[in-house]
Amino acid sequence: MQTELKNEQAALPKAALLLTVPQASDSLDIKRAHDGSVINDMSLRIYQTSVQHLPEDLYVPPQAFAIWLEQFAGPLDFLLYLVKKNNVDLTQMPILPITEQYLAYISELDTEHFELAGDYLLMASTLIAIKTELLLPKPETPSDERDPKAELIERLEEYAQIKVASQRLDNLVRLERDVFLAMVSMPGQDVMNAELPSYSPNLLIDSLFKMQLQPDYQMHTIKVDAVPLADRIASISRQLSTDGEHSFYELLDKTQGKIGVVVSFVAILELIKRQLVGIVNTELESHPTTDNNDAEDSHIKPLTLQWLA
Amino acid sequence: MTDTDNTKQDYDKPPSLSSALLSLTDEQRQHLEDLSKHIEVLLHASEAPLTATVLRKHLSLTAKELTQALALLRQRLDMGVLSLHETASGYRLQIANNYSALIQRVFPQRQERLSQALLETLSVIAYKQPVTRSDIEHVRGVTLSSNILRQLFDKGWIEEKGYKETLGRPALLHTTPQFLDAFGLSELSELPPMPDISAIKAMS
Amino acid sequence: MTDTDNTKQDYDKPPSLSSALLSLTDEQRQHLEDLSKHIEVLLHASEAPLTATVLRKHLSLTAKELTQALALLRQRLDMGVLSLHETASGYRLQIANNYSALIQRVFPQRQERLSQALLETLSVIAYKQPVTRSDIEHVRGVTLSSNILRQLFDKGWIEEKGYKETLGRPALLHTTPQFLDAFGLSELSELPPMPDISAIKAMS
Repeated sequence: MQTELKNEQAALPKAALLLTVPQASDSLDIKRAHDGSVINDMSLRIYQTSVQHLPEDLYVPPQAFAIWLEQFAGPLDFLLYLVKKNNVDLTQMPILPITEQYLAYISELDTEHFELAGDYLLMASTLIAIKTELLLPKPETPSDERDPKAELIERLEEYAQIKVASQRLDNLVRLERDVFLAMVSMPGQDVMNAELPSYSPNLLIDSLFKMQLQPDYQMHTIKVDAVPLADRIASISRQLSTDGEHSFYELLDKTQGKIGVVVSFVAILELIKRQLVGIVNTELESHPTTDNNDAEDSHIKPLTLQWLA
Repeated sequence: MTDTDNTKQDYDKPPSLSSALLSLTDEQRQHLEDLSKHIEVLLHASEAPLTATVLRKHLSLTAKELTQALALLRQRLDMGVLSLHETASGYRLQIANNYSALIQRVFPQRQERLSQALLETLSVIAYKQPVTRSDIEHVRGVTLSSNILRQLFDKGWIEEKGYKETLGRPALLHTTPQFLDAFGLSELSELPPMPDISAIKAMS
Repeated sequence: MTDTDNTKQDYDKPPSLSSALLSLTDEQRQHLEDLSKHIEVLLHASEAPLTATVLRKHLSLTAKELTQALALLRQRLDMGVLSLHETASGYRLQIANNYSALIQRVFPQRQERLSQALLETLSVIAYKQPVTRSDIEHVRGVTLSSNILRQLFDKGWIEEKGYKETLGRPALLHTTPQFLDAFGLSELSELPPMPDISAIKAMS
């Protein structure tokens, strides 16, 4: 139950933040509305500000707000709800009253938190645009532009379709909800462990770095990944954040050959791009290795990298 | 390949089982028994379902041996609590359906629930694939939280494959065979039908 | 309690098995058969090993019924590839030792490779212990798969000890001395220092 609620919140930040019921995070106090349980004595809050009165033509009983809190997945979902509540055909949607209701609702939001309600406000501006257009006299020559109302209805229809499809998907027999994999253990540790390698505790720290630095799945995936970039980024981050700074040369891991060096280099570039790592200017310092080298090398200045976070 | 023939018979005993095994000598039967045990071991030890091809390769089996050994395995599993299930990506062992209620009662934490936002996102990908992130945002009217995508990637239900040839070349998202496995589908065409628009209009 | 007496007999049939089951009526035997299947289901479904006490509680068994049902379960498992194994923390089902060569041949990577999801989970437990399941989910932002916890329990790297006094009294997870051994540490304070995650998160 608790886990489930957490997931819902994580998954629906917009909807969950928009309206908060007191102690929304405390699952003890919230009865699941779709269990049919009644929630009594609930004062309504929108972003910490308690709402004294609800928009007149949108009286929603307090129980419904708990449903709203948990069930609405965005402005389209909310609009669908309004259409349904007004008991009209989607295609015959009376855009003016619906827009009024939507805007009245949105206007209850505390201005301080408007930036959080971006998706809802975007929809509000679309509705206002449509409303304006409907109120203006029609141009005599038909324009090629698409009718914004028709477009909105199309989007609502498409969303409604997906919503129903997602419910159908959820009704399928699902692994780890309706049926379960059998789990068994491997043969005795002593038998299998014979060749168990020993692990470095740095694996743990690297995994945490990787968890935090993980790109948003927008990065291009590289097919052949003998030296995973994410691992290298994590490992270099660990070394630099622990020691403060390192020479560039030391950070290029040479144990995996050319590819290892290249991946290390790309990893460093990525970290510099994310402003986690900076370059320390060390132009005049003498580097121990340059002493034994010939003059040609001595003009290459040793490069030191610094952890900025 | 015979392994696709009995897709629909996961929980039934294959009809020709006994006749297929009747004419065997004791020695042949013992050999098959061993093979069926090896299959069971590999299915238990594997992190993912195993296809007929992989099983045959690792255990050096002929197609006929595999069929017979799987039949024997099903016969043996019938006496216990597991069932052999064939999914889009191969065979796996699962706890027989009639014990689900017991598991749900004793280990409620094993029951994974999915939020509406996640299900909607997954549905857009499943029904409209390939899609970009902004396609999903357009359909749902909500900015896509990276948490939802992360969960879907984490479960191995979606993957990035190819790019849309448009500004920024956004990655295209597809569902994976694991998605089919998890929802008990053998191919995408088995997805529940999308409701048609007229039904939607009537509904509202 | 009899369950601690035969700790060392995991692979032998308990000597008194047949005599204990001999005097039963068919109906009693059927009942025991069902109980033994329920035990098998729970062992297959549980992330952590199950103690005799927990099994008796969930299935409302008397001590005698448990002993008899476990004996029946052992008898049935003998025909397959699994064995009932009793450890200090309870019973679990594992693949019989004689199949270890087969597993190592087919899945040579099975033992060494630690998945990123497993490492992350382990790190959260190691650094933030004691933690509950939902603490881990909160930190990682994704639902925790039972399979990962099961692997960590199997390796003996984590254990359940105590409960959090909150809704549902979830079990608290800790790392074990075996965890320290596997990572070459002599005590928890030797873990590498935690990175300043918040700084990284804020910047990336």
